Amino acid sequence: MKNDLILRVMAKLLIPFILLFALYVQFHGDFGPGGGFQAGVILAAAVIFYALIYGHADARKVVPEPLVESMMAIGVLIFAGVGVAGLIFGGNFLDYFVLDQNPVLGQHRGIFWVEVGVATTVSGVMLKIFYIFARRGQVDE
Amino acid sequence: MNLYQHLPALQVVIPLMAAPLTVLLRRRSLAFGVVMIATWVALAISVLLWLQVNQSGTISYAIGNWPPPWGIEYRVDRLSSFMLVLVSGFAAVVLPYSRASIEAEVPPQQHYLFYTMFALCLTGLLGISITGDAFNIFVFLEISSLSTYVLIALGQDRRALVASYQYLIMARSGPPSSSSVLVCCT
Amino acid sequence: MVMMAITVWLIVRSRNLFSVVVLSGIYSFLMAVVLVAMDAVDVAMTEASVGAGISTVLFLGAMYLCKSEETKPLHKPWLPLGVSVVVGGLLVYGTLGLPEFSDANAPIHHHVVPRYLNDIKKEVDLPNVVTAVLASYRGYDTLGETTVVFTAGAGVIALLRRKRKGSKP
Amino acid sequence: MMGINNSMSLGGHFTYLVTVFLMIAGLFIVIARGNLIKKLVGLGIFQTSVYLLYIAPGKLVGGTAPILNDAFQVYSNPLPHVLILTAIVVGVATLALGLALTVRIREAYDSIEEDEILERDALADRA
Repeated sequence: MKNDLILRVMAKLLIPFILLFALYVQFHGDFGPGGGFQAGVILAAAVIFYALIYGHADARKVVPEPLVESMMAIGVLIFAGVGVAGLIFGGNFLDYFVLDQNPVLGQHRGIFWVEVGVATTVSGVMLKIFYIFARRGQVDE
Repeated sequence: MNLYQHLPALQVVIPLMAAPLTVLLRRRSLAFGVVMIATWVALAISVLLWLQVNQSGTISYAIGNWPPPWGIEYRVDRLSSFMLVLVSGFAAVVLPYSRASIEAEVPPQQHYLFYTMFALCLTGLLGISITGDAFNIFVFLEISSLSTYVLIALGQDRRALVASYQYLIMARSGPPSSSSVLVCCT
Repeated sequence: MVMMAITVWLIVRSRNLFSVVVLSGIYSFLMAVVLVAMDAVDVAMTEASVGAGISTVLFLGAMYLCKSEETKPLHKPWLPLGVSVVVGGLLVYGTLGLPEFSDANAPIHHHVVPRYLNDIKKEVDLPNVVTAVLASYRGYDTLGETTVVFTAGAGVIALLRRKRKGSKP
Repeated sequence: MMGINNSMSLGGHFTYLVTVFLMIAGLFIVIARGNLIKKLVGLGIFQTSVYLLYIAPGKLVGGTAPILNDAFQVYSNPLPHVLILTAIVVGVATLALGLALTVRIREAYDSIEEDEILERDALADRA
């Protein structure tokens, strides 16, 4: 599959759009359908697509595994960090009202960062699982 | 800010945050230290909560400052505070001794993941005990059960794998059916 | 929905795991279509990306590592069939008590939801109610959900990371 | 759309009947089939049927998706959507873990059929 010209060119054309779509889903999630989780999955799907066409080794070069593993952890920490920020600014846990002078803006800010955290963790986990399955296969055969 | 007032949230969040930290740190002695601190802090918090409940009755804590039927409420009454002390007490006692036995049984590069799973399992169990929201119980039940599958399967005996798989199937068929019964009843 | 039922019937019958997995992907897509028809656009999007995308990839990955043909079962399936039918009967009995489809007076529409729909404008001010409820009102559930995903990821690493030579018993 | 039309013509409970059918089909696969991967597929069907059970009561005919807009007055119920989103995510997490376990089982036993695994365990116990 690696040397199929059509696949390679098409992939090159499609992957930027998939990434763009992921970002759109991420940041437009407040107004239309979508959100952190879906965006994370699409992001991971883009990289998986890349890996399928160009091979796992190349994909690992683009998105190295230690990075993916830390992404998993950092996402959860961002989310919990937003909660703790609520505590520090004098509210309850996960209280977004206090994140800004204007409570509604505070809500927006809280939701934004929370979604970023979700997307980071989800794409990290999905990619990591894919990498691990792929590598097992190489060892087995 | 008054930390004393936020103990119910911190009770669950401290072990929860310890888990990703262990993955970030990756060194097994560091991971052990982080989880150890988190567990003992959780124990201290649960004892404090227990005393508080005995003095002044049930504590209710609205997460995100949303009043209970709309947001999620943490409710600490006498039973749940006792459960908290029990769960975190067991964890705090078990953890120091687990170190020797996992060194014998688990391959070295997986050690930090054992501690991650341990912290997550503790998070889930504490979350189940403390929460006052039905769906939240489901979520934390999943955290604790997923980490338990892994803890079971980490051992070397191959029968552990099958046991863990059967546990997974059983536990997964349970919640959907019980929740559908819940829907049908209400 | 009839198509979904047919797909499931095929899944039950088929012994080739590859076709089972592909069929379950189709099933997920059909489910997503039904969900759109029920106005659950966010859920449909998730179901399409997760059910039809990620789970199919995972299944195929796992099947690559295992063999893909199912053997004939040794015993007759009467007992499980009986159990399933009994459970189904109980559930049908339960659904008889449910309100009619699309009944605006059903209790589900009156407990907490009016406040979400009415007050969201001044409290959160996001047009997508699902996102607002998910990330703000019930944000703690989402934190739990993220942790579940993290648990699964760490668990898969713990179970499947390639072992160094000699560490295997 | 087909589902909605059908449910209208069949007295309002058609959705629930299909849901129950999907549910028992999933349950049947989980109990009756010995293949570990097939069991997980069954589990997935079982779970999706529960999603349907939650979402269906929230739908209002004539309502739109719960994205606020001045042009609409009636919205479908957003709360089940939120809960089911979380449930889907949890479901895929479990699926990943279950598949990982299956792979490990296959490496340890060289089989993913339940009966063969039990047989080999019994043999090992006797030996």
